[in-house]
Amino acid sequence: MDPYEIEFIGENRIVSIIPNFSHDKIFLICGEFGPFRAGLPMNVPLWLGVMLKQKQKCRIVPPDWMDIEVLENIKEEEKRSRFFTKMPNEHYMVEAKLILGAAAEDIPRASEIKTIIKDIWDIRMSKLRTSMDALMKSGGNYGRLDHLTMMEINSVKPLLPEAMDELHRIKMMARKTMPASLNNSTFSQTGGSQNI
Amino acid sequence: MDHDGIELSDEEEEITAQTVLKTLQNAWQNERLAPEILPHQNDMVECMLGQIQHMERNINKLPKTDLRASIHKMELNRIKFIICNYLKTRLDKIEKYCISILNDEKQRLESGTNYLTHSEYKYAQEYLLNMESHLKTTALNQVPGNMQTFDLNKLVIYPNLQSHVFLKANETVTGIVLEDLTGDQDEEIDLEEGSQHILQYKPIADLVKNGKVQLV
Amino acid sequence: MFGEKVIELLKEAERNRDTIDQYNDEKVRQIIEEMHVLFKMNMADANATTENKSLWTTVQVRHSALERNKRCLLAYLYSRMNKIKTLRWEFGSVLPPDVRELLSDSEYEWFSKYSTNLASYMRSLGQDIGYSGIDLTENLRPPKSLYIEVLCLTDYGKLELEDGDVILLKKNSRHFLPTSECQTLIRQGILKQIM
Amino acid sequence: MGNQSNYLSISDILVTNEKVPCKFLHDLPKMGFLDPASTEDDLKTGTNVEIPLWLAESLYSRRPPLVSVDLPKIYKEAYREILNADACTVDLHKLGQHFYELGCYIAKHDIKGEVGNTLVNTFRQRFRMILSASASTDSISALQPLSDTERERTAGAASTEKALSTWLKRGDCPLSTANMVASHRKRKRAEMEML
Repeated sequence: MDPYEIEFIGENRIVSIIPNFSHDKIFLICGEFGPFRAGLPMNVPLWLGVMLKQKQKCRIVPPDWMDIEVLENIKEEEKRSRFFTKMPNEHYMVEAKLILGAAAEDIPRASEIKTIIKDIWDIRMSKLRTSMDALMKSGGNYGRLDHLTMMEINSVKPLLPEAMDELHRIKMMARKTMPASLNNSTFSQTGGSQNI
Repeated sequence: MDHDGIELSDEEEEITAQTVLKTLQNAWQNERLAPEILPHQNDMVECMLGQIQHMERNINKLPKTDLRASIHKMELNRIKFIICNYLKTRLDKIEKYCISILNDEKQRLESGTNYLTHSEYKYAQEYLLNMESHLKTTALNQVPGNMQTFDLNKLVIYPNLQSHVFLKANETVTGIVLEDLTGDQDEEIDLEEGSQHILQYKPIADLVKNGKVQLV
Repeated sequence: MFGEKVIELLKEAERNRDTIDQYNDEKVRQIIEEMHVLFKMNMADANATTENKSLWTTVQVRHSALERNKRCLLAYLYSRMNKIKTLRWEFGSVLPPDVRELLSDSEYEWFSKYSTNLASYMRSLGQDIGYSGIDLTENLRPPKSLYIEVLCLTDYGKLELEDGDVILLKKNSRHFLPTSECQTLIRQGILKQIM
Repeated sequence: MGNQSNYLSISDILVTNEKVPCKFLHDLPKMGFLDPASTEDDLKTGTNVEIPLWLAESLYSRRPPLVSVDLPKIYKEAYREILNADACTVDLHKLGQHFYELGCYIAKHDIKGEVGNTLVNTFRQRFRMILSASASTDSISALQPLSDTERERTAGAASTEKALSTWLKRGDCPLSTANMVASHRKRKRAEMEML
């Protein structure tokens, strides 16, 4: 999948907005949202929040975790831990990118927040590279990856799964002396005149 | 524009459009990430198409500049993307693994556990016929007599079920056996609810099909 | 050495993965010719095996070479078939003349059959619930906005929109259009999205 | 079996086209041309000659085998020792473009059964070369010592990396011309300019 497809999946997450208009409930296929009351917070899917923001119909309420102090803690924890720590949100990078992209003015200290999130992302990405190498060295047939978000998992495709596939293939061949699977295998077994 | 509770022909209980959409989205994601073709979800697709149709009629009644109209249109575009991409992904697999899918499907049809929809099955058969006729006219009919056979057993391409996939467990499943190729000790692992893993597709193929795990 | 021409053909196909080259009629003909020569030699030698037993192995070696040539030839055609499929998805059911030219006659026939099969599959989608089909060559990217600004790259002509409006697409003209109605033209390189 | 070794796979055909050293165990009438050093019609027992793997396999699989297959030098003990000590120092592009794929086929001709382990060790050790090459700024020199599939894998990783960084930097992704359409346009333009 490409990053925009992962983003698409992440866009279904619910965020809180404050509309500047009033309207009845709206019945979408993915659920009902509203009623919209000007000035009162309400929940909508991220894609809708961004769309309304672009039309200047709302402010986006910063998610709880989009806060310098919370993020500093996450960053420290991520640095300290050998493993991947649990992120506040399964699509944190998608949410950060979309909200900070469309509604930076709604988020206090947006540019600092952006930097910290990018730092966390970078720490995790470099951890990911180290763990890939470790995984291939240790056994290369299985790995547990708790707390990695979908975007992060996607960043090791196709490299990691393909390398594991290839290693498996080599092991298979190395284990048993494989039968000739070249273009003439049926012929070589029968070898009778009917083939000529 | 209320449309809660759609009835699916063969289901006894009513399920909401919201649930159908969620199911379809998971099916799309699995189809994209699984090496083999998965059982079709035609009920879900048709149900969503019905919803889209219904919604489009309603949108047309709204003034063009109405905010609601844009919101609904955007949602419909999102759903159309899932449906198109899902069906296209299946077509790609049907073309690539045509011979092996048709072989498997013939057996599944006998037991009534078909993976392809009727249209997909027809498409696959026609695709293979076209392929045969093209290879015959261009090459096989012109080579020496004993080289002319269109040999399905050689031309067949199988999906690589040994390929590695990422998954998240929707519920706890114990005792997944991982083959150990270098030693003789097969390893057994448990998939706890919410945990994520990378491993071979084959031992978890059934779990994908019955929804106990989600590919990611 | 056996089967060398056919390898050149395959290397050629591998080199340009994003384009399709002219069908190499001449080389295909030579390869088939080579196969007939090998076959004739085998017929002659197979008849002589009663006097000279060791000729039998020679016959078998040539047979392997024949199989090898067949495999390579089919692989060449098959890799082109895959590219021709892509042409259908990207250019649509009508190919520009300069692309059409690159296919052999029977490849073009395969293209048409593929296109027909695909069209009838797409038409069947949703038929049970009153749809007239779904075009799977659309909606290929996750949707982002309902309207986009586009620049027209060629003199295309008139385009009728779903709401009945007709617009004229000429080179370098700019338009603000519903995404759903111009995505195919963008993929075909007639329009370009301006960000 | 995976996709790599299917009948129609061009990459498998190219791998099986690699030459391997063989010794002929029987006379082969009229096959003298297989030995470039010989002017005789027939190929004599005991001749050592390099032939493509597909042919070698077919001759080897006869009962009794018509050839014995020797290991290409990269799989022999001297190189195995180097590879097992530090596989990352070896230039596989120069010494074995299809190192792993050919190795999988050739492993059974290694009486000691050590080629298999060397392949596994080499693959594991060199994985980090792919990792660093895909992130390297000096990609040309990082790519140089890699085998064909290692290069392909690096290219795959680099394109994921690129897609991700584009996504991180940019807002929405503009819809774009389909790949083959764009490549054909480009080629056509280049051809026009040459006229």
